[in-house]
Amino acid sequence: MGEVFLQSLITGVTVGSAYALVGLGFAIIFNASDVVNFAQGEFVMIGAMSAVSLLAVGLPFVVAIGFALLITVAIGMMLEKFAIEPAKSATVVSTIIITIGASIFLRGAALLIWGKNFHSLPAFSGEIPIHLGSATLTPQSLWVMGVTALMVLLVRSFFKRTVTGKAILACSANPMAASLMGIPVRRMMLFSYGLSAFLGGVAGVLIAPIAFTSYDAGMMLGLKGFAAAILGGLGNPMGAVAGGVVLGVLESLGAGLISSGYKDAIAFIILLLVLFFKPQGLFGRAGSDRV
Amino acid sequence: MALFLETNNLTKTFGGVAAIFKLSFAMGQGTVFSVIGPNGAGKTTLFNLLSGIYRPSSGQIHFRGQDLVGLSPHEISHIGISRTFQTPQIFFNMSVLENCLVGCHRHGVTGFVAAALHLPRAVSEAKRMREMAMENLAFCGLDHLADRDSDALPYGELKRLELARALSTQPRLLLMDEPAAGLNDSETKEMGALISRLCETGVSVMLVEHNMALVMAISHRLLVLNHGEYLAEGSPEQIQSNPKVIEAYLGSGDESDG
Amino acid sequence: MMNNTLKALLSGMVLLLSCATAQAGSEIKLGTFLAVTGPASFLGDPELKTLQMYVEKINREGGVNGRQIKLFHYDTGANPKKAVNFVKRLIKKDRVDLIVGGSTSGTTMAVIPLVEAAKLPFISMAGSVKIIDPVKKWVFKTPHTDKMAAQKIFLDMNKRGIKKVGMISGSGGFGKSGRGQVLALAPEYGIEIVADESYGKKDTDMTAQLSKIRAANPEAILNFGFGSGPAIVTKNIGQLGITLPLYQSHGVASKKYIEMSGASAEGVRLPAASLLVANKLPDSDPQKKVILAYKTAYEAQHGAVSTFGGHGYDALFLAVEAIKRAGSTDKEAVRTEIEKTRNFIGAGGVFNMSPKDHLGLGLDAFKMLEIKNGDWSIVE
Amino acid sequence: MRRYGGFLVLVALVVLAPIVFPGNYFVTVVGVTIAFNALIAVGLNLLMGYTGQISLGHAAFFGIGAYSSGLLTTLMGWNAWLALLAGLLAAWLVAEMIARPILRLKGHYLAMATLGFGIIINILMVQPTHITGGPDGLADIPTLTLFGWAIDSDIRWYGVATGVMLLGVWLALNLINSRIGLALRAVHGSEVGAQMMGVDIERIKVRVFVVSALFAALAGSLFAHQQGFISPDSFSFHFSIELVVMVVLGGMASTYGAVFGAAVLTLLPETLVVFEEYEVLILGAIMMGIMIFLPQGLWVSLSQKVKQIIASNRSTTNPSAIS
Repeated sequence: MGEVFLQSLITGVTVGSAYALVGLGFAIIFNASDVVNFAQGEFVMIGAMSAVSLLAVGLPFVVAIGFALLITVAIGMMLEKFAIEPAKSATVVSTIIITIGASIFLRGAALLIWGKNFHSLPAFSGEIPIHLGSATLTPQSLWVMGVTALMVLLVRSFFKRTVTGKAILACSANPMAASLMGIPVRRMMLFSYGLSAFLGGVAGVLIAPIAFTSYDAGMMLGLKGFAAAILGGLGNPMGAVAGGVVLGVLESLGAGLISSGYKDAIAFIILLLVLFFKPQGLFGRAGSDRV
Repeated sequence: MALFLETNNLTKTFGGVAAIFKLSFAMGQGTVFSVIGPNGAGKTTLFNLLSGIYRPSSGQIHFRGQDLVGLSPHEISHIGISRTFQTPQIFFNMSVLENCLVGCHRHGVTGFVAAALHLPRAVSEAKRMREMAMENLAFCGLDHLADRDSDALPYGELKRLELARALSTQPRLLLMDEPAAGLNDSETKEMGALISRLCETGVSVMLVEHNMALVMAISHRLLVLNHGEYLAEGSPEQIQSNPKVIEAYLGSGDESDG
Repeated sequence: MMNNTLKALLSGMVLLLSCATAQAGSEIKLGTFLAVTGPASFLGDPELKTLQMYVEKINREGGVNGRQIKLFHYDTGANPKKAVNFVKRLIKKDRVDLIVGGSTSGTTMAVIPLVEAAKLPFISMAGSVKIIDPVKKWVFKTPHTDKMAAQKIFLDMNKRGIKKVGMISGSGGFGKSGRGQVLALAPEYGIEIVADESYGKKDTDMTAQLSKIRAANPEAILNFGFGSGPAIVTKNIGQLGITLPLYQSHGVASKKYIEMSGASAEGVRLPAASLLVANKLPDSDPQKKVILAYKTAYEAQHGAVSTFGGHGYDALFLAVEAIKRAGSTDKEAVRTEIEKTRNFIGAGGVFNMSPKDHLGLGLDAFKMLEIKNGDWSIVE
Repeated sequence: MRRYGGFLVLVALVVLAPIVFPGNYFVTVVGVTIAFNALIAVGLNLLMGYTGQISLGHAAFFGIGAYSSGLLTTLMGWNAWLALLAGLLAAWLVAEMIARPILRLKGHYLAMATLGFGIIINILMVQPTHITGGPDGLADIPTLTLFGWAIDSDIRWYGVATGVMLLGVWLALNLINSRIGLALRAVHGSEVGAQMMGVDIERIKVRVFVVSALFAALAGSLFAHQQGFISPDSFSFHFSIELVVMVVLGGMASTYGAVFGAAVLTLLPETLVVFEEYEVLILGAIMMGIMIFLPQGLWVSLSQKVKQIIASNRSTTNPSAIS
């Protein structure tokens, strides 16, 4: 059983890293605009699919990935510009519908552009597994974990240390005051969507060599990312990262140790229990109801 | 005979900081009782404790002999305490009359089944409530606006609407949090007159208000809080001449309204 | 005034309608509902392309019994609820003469009561054995059943002396149904299922399940599923360094699977129709000519052929042949003729229908294939 | 009387449709689906539109109704009506059990929790294959009989489905125009305000959640008998989303809007089939477009327009009519 446990843990952290990146994207957009962006998963798909296409055209690997991420960022910004901004005063439910509409739209567009086939990217540095006792992990898993950790650190110091990062935080805390202080709120929003899309794209490129990609690959990852963001406490970027890893490990351990058929149910039951007993998520700040 | 409203060593802390500390006071029936104090004195916290939105960290609240601690806001409403808010908590998705009708909620018994089946008793109850709500709107001078959408009302009328709505619960005690905030001079006068008339009809009023002219004009008794603690209590005249109170107000330094 | 306009309009409509019905007599209305998009699009997509390609070809060459075929198609997205309404639409609105289609077992099972009630011949392209067992008067199907696949796999295991099998299956309809057959049939072949794991539709990694299977010490691993799942399973097995023989089902019978799985696919065995190995068949094989023709025609237009498109080919031509023999589109006559199909050489095998067998394929319709050097090869 | 004018129009539409278009596919077949969807949407609207509590998991209750009916009639041989009642009871129990903890959550947390609940219920339909038939579904569910009269044709189902739908609309209208309805809307307007008015918000949220679950379960039971076959795909996350879209598309807090939204969203894919592969793209574009440009929803926005036009007509033709 120890072997199964270790292997499940490794798998869980790998998959969880991808959830974490998607969840981080959720948190950034939520922080900037109070919108839960259900199209976040589509960024993952677009990043991966663009990379596949560009690679097929004959671009060198790194260049292809670079351009794929650029495309994803552009689409993220377009989403803000053409769908979120015009609906400025929309309620929670309306924005949920808008972003779900956007995700369906992007999926439809991907279907037309890329067709229905599964695609894969080559692993970044070969497929020779690394042995850890009786368990193994692929070099790609290391890439996933490593790049995720790097992204998380970069995002963290971005918000802590750069002027732009602080400006975005100010916009989320109080957009009115921020705009009075001369912060271009609109541009900051655009930037946030671009950043989220970028993280989604990175997740897509990282995970594609492991899990393949297709026009409808974004949906499930989007849901898991949302769950990660909620589990960690919405609006808490580092919480979302932790939530993603926790979710991945839960699923994987559920599959390895309890029942693979019910692993998603197990993950969601635990998520519900967390919400019931800690309604602000694991790492969320308890909001005080001021009247 | 039990006192109308009294608190005993009432304390509320947030993360170790006491917003209200060992507060004991009593309020008599049929009076306008004002709670004043510098910003951060704990006035709104006190209201939230009395109306059941917060649960005290320790201490007791008794209303007409009944312990209020642990009751939820709607239960406290059923006992006969209602309140208005600093920023009006109007149901902006409803008309003026409908807002008031919600105030009548506690007088009704119609449940889901009777309502859905449109039973005769539900119909007659609705009619009765409508009359009651209209009366209260008239009392606050809003009856001509009954069918307006509430989100179309100017601020002064929203304040009165919230009062009319609170009256529809037929409270014995009405907690009013800054009823004059945001009102101009003539509106403030009207509001003061309204509160006085209200008190004459037998509703006791507890008031938190920054407009001292209004407070002094209509209050029977005042309670002064400072940093969540009891500072002084007495008639408007006594309080105005109380050196401790003057010091608290002047010494607090930041009297900017918030 | 108003009345007159209305009357004119109405009479115009009646006229139009009668024209439409008169014309309807001259063309054969073929209805189909396929999962062209959604999770089973890799089934529905080649099926529809095959149907469209051959309907056009038949029409170009003069039609069936001199009548053109008109294809009515709706995309179910593999959703049974949609399938029910679309089949009602085919029956009531489009008034089709017969129906082929239903890429997935779910959509097929959902519409069976409708076609039975409408007394309309229906040839399904879905895998589950439940569709034709027990036999339903109006329902036929073309693909090999999951039961046959399980049997074929077990026979091969028996030959290799494998007794303990670890199973992993997809949680979709195909995987679940296959899993049921495997569990039910294993004892007959003296095989013990020592592990029974599953994975979800969009899962990205199955190493947790596989290491659990490994811990159960099987002699082979069997995977029932389609889509990206089996490819991930195959890769993960390679990654975990598991060297046990791996069996896949006919659900992965397309080149895409080999491409996606990479090196780990070497040595994987699966039962599949001859279509995949058309070039490698001996010339004596009766199917060879038919399959090669289909393969060439399909690949000229749409890229690599899969056995799923073949199910569409078989359904269409079973129907066409039956209409030819019946000399009309009379429903009862067509149904009887489909049931009388003998020695029909299709993409999936040689069909011999009977009132007791509405599939008409034997186990020999399956070839046991092994992946060698990135290509299919026939296991003798 | 004025209050029910709209209802009479709806009844007239429902009754006249099959008379004007006898045997029309869009009336007798799609109409039944519309009626079921409308019934669920009207119930969900009580929760979402009026009370302001989002649910991304209502397909689960639809499924609980359907599977209760399906399983009890096929496996246990129960009478279909008894099974239907059992389905309602099951939905009631489940709703009652989860409502209290779930409805303590707000906004996106509530969305996530209901979504998770829906997914869990769906997994419970997929996994125990030996009971539920798994993803292949449950077949041979008998149809309903009413006073010895089998409901076995499209037009009969049209009658039953639309009849139940109209009953649901009538109940919802009554509820909304009552003391309870006011309290529900008050919760939406300001929870703390509603509490101070003596509304037990926790209890009333649970009640309305249960009511909306019962609407969905009733539709589910009827759906199972009408289709004769059910499978988990019909009760997935996607359907939950569709239901929310129906409510929002029509216009939140409008019962007719919910019916309208259900009709539009059911008819849309039927009419979009001609666009084939563009269908998905167009559906997404329509959802975004309506929410961006008509945030009140189609029905509410349109009916406001119509009212404005009528009002301006009146004011030009008969100025004295304004009081």
